[in-house]
Amino acid sequence: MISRALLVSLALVAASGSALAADPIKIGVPVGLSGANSVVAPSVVQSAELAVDEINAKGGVLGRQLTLDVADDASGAAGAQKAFDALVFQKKVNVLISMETSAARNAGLPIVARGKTPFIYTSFYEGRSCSPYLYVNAWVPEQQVPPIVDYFNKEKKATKYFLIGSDYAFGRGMLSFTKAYVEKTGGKVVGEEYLPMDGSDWTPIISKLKASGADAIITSTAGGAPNVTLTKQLRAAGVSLPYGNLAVDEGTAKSMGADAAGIYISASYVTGIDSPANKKFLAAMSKKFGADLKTPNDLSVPEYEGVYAYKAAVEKAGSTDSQKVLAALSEVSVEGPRGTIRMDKQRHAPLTMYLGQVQSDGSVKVIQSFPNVDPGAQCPPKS
Amino acid sequence: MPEVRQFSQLAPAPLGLSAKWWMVPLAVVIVGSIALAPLVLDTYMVNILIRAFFVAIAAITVDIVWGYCGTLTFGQSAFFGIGVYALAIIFTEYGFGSWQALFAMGTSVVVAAGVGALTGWLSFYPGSTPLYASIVSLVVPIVLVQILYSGGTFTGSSSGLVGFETFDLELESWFRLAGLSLAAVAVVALIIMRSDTGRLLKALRDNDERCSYLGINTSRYRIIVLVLTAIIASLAGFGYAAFGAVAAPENAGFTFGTRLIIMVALGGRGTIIGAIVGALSIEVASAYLSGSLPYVWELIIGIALIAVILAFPDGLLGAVGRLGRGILPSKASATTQLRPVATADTGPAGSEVAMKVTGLGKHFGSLSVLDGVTFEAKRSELLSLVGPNGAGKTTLIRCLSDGRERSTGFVAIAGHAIDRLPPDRVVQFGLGRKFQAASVFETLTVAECLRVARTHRARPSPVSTSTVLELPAAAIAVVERSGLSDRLGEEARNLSHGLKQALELAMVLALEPEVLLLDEPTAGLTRAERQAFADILTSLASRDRLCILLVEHDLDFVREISSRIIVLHQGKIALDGSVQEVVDSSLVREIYTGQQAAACGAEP
Amino acid sequence: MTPVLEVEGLASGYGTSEVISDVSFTLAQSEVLAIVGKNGMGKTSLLKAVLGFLPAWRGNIRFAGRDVTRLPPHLKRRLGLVYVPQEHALFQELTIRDNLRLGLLSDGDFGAMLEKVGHWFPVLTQRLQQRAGTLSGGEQKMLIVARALMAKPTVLLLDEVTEGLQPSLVDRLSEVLKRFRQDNGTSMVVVEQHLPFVLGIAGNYLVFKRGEIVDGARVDAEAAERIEAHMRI
Amino acid sequence: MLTVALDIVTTAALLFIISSGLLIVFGVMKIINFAHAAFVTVGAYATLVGARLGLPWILVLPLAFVTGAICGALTEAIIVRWLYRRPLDAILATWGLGIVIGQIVTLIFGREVQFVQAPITGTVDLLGVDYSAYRIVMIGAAVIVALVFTTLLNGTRLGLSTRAVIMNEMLAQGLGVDSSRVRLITFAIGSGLAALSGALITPLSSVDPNMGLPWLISAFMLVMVSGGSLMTLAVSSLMLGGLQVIVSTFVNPILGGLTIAICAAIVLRIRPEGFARA
Repeated sequence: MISRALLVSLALVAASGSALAADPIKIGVPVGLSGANSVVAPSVVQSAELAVDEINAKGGVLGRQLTLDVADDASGAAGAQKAFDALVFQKKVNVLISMETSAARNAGLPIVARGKTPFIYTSFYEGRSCSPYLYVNAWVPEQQVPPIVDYFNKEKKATKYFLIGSDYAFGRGMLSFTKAYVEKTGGKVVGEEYLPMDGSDWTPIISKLKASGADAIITSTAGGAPNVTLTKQLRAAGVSLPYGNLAVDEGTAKSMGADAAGIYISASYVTGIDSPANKKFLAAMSKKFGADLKTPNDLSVPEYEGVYAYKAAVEKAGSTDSQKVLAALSEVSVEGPRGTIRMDKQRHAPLTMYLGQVQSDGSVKVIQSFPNVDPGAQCPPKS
Repeated sequence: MPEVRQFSQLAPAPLGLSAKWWMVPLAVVIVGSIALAPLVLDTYMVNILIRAFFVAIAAITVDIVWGYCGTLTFGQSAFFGIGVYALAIIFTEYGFGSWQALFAMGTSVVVAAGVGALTGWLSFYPGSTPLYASIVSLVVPIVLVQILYSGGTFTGSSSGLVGFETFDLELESWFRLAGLSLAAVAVVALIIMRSDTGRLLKALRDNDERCSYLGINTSRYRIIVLVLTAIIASLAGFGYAAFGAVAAPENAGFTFGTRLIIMVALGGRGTIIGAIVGALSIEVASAYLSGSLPYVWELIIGIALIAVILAFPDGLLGAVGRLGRGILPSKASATTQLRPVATADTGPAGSEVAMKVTGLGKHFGSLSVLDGVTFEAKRSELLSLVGPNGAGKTTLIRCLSDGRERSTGFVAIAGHAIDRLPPDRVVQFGLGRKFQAASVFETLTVAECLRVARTHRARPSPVSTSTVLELPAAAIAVVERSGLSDRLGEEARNLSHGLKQALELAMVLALEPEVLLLDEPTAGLTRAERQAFADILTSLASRDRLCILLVEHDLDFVREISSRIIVLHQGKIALDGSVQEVVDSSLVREIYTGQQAAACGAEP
Repeated sequence: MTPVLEVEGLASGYGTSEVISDVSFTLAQSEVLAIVGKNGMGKTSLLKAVLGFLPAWRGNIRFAGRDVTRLPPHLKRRLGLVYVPQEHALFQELTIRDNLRLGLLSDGDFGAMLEKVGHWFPVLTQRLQQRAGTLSGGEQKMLIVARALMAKPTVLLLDEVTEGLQPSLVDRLSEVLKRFRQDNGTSMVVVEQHLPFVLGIAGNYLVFKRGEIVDGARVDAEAAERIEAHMRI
Repeated sequence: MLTVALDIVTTAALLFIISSGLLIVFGVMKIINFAHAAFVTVGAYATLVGARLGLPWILVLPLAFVTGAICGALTEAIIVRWLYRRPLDAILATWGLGIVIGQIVTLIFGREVQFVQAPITGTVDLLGVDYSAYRIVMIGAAVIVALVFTTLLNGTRLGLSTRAVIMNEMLAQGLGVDSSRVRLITFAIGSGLAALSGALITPLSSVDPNMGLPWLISAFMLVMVSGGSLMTLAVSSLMLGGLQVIVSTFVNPILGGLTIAICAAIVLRIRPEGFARA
């Protein structure tokens, strides 16, 4: 204990001397190395590493180098509390930039508040998360759902929708918005069914779907297993309706192979985006990681841009002081693979959305793009 | 003023005495370190420990239910979760404030108690198995978590609840609050578990059947324990959420339940300290390790669990303890005084007919083990039940002592029809049953075993260990006669077979029964022990006017002591008469030396 | 020639209680040894100790010169030491056929043995598919004995086979056993209370009392009385 | 309506296949193997490897079975053997083993979801309802599993010895049956069966380190309720599985997910021997 005490006091000394240009700016990345998110987490970490390397190579921020502290949040609240504690209070990071489950994000928020640390959240989510310390540069339902529904309405003449989801916040959040939007655009929801997150037998739901006479499906399951089991079982049951999947990322779709063919996805990023920034980014990624490269996706690219957003904010603020940085974050904008991102809408960002369809070879073909879709009001006045 | 006999222990109790003085400084040290620690530790460690303290409280409840009462429970996490969500939901719905806080705490207690009672009712009933109790405890958290998931914004579903305002305390204060409540729970738990009540719980774990044949309603005790631990666990959860300001489904889940078990298993089940050590070390270690190497950490946990279960079933602390005991002299409980109680005058009181059996039958499907057994037994009668193997002797004993056993017929003990009542009720009519294989409480001392036997006469104290043990004269006689009186502080498992038999008899006599059922009490006893037994039984019949029904193979023994013999053959009474009649009966000779008895069905 | 079975100072028991104290006896090729004594005297425990169901606390057991004291029961059986228990000696739920099959180590020469069983106890082979539990007490004993004999034992340990049998059956049983012994030179240990049977089949007897051998001799004219004396209530 | 019927039968079939291994182990040694889920996972990954090696489906299944059987044999010899007198501890130890296997699988194959192409795809038309062909096949698979093990149990020497050990271990030993060997084999077969079921569900489910877990509780409950015989297991799979489908279809799937657990607990409370001898 005594020795720890010493260490602590030393650490404090170091902290107080943080004016020294020498010592680095610490970026904390709490992410689901284990649990539900562990599939996508590696790609997130990779893009964070690339961003940090690029920035450091160009002399860092305000002459200070950036360092990454990655911690596992086990994709859940309990793990997140530990991870955030470790990063905020032990590692004393200057900022948190990460993609996480809603549970983990929520669990982190009070700790972030206690530690007065900026938190850039880079994962799409069900929306309505509002904290002065939280910035979001990924999409919310208002941005993702309309492209699919509009397309189904127009091109597929769909009027009867069947919604399937995992019974958790994201699943229910997305589908309740979808339902509202479908009805708003004159369609009808003929069924809305949920399975527990660890559920793997969708049989009764699929039978209901087939009985419902729906002419389009929109699903929002937990990423990974449930997504796969549902898709496989839909295919096994010979369901061939227009199928919009709000929760499948490009990488998963790719590895699902034939089963995923024909699925419609709506994302703010697909590897097929034809822009210099994206080409440069992809090249840099494959150069840096070679064979170990995890396909960049809608969850990893925002992480990359998040780091740059922080860089911009710190430079604008001229320091790493939390309050100043938080103020700056809504004013700076980033030129990234997804285009120009500025988190100026109640700490959320307008995004260009892409409607894609999974091809039989697993690649995603962009069918239509919707520039600067507005996130809408994410911070409703507290009643 | 009844006379008081004082028995000195094998090992005088230096530790027993010393226990007093080192308690005080220890308490000072603990409280002191809890108070000072947050000044020394870094913020991170403090955060980790605060959560660990609350988890440790939950672990203690698991330890009590599993380690002490013997029910492997996966369900305590559910009660923890109830506390977490009671706070989170109420603060989210009604905001933070003193009445909300009280309301939340009340809710968590009430709900936890309710769910606990329901779980208990499901898990524990006459004839329920430990495995079944585990199954139920498994279902509870699973159901709860599904409810939370589908609860929408009310429960926050998978994202849990967050952002509600809660107690705004300094980190240090949180640390002290959590630390002291853990210490408090631990101390209370230790006191209760070391008290006479705690011993009773151990007795339930060691030998549930023996308990119910001592007139103890084991299910009721188990349910009470479950409800109390549920409440404690829910309050731990309440504190956990109050500090973390987050409610998440994991806090209530089955996985957390197993994690609690692992903590207790590693630390040492049946030792409160073990639970704390296990909980704190796992929580802290995981905080440092799981972040950097999540999978390897899980791997370590798994391997550790297997290793501990195989190598040290009673956990690391238990292993250390065993080592310790090797070095130190065995701790002896405070000296116990035996004091005879003024037993109800057994004179004219009570009907002369102590046991009445009519047309008793026991059938398994088509095969009937007992058929039309009818007899009466009076007080002071020493009735022996003999017959070749498989004649149904032990089955008969079971049917007399457990109302649910017999298929047909009527049984009355001391004038009370036993209907379909379970043993613990039948015993209260004045029946005592001694099993064939000595059935005592292996991990309890002799004195403790006897005290448990007195439960229904003298309620055990939840805080203290009484040093005086009141027993009926008959029981004391057995204790002295057998030499148990010199080994009152000895754990029953260390006794010889003969002494165990004597102890069980003494325990049964402590019930002050009117009817005494004995199943082959002399099997495997030395000649001397058998002689002693014979004398004890005869004096019980003559002096204490007990009605004794004895199942015995050893016919010499039977002839020696019986006042009357019933010969059972192929489930029917072949003969019921005096020792002479039986000895002279050719029928019995035939039954015993083999030939099929032509008239075996004959009723006397 | 060396005896088939030698038991030397064997002691054993349950938990802390010793029920067999320093028992010694030997069994010669094709000898039949009766162990008599009243119930609850540890006769059955003795057999269990010999077979290894009870651990030997002291002493040792030699089978055909080989030390088998620590050999587990199933290996003793494979050496030819076959046990006919007194209680729960049948698989009530299994058919007569399966019960018999379990008498052999493999189904190889089951057919051939079945014929032999047919000779010994025709009643069994007529009802092969019937569940053993449905047989009468007497028939069950026959099945048990038949199963034991199918194993072509070197030493047969019989625990109270005659218990509760009609005289006629007892005679049949003793006939079969005698014949089998003549044909195969099997040695037998019969734990018994049934005098006529003992006298009829045994060459020597031991009287067992509270875990010890208290008497023993050749089965001759006086044997009957001396045994009776021990058996009397 | 016919669809619901089909759902019930196919669900029951799946449950039966997955529970049978657990049942066989429980039947013989009265031990609950909480590593069962892990063995299911092992089977699925064996399938994955087999598929990657380009083995035909007909060879993949035995591969999965053997892999599981080997794991089972090791488990029995190293862990379970010492715990027959401590059934509750056996649950804990096997749970620990489940964690270990899960992590090892993760370390080897990574955490991400893997994919195995289904051998049979598409639907078949049954009386006007087109229904997942593979699920129909599962019915057959269940029947085969049932038949194979009934014949193994009733037709073979090993089965005879096994039944003997179940009914009266001591007598069996006296007749030369090596009961510890029987136990080892049984545990191996039970685990192999778990792995086989893992292989069989891959076309319907994802392959990931925790894929077995969701099935564990249901399997556990079904085994408890059916008390030890394959026959009653089939019955309880049909009854509880059917109930699950009905609740999922007409009430809601979340409640459906809980049906088996809750019903089993209640059935056992009312009737401790479950559906056995019912």
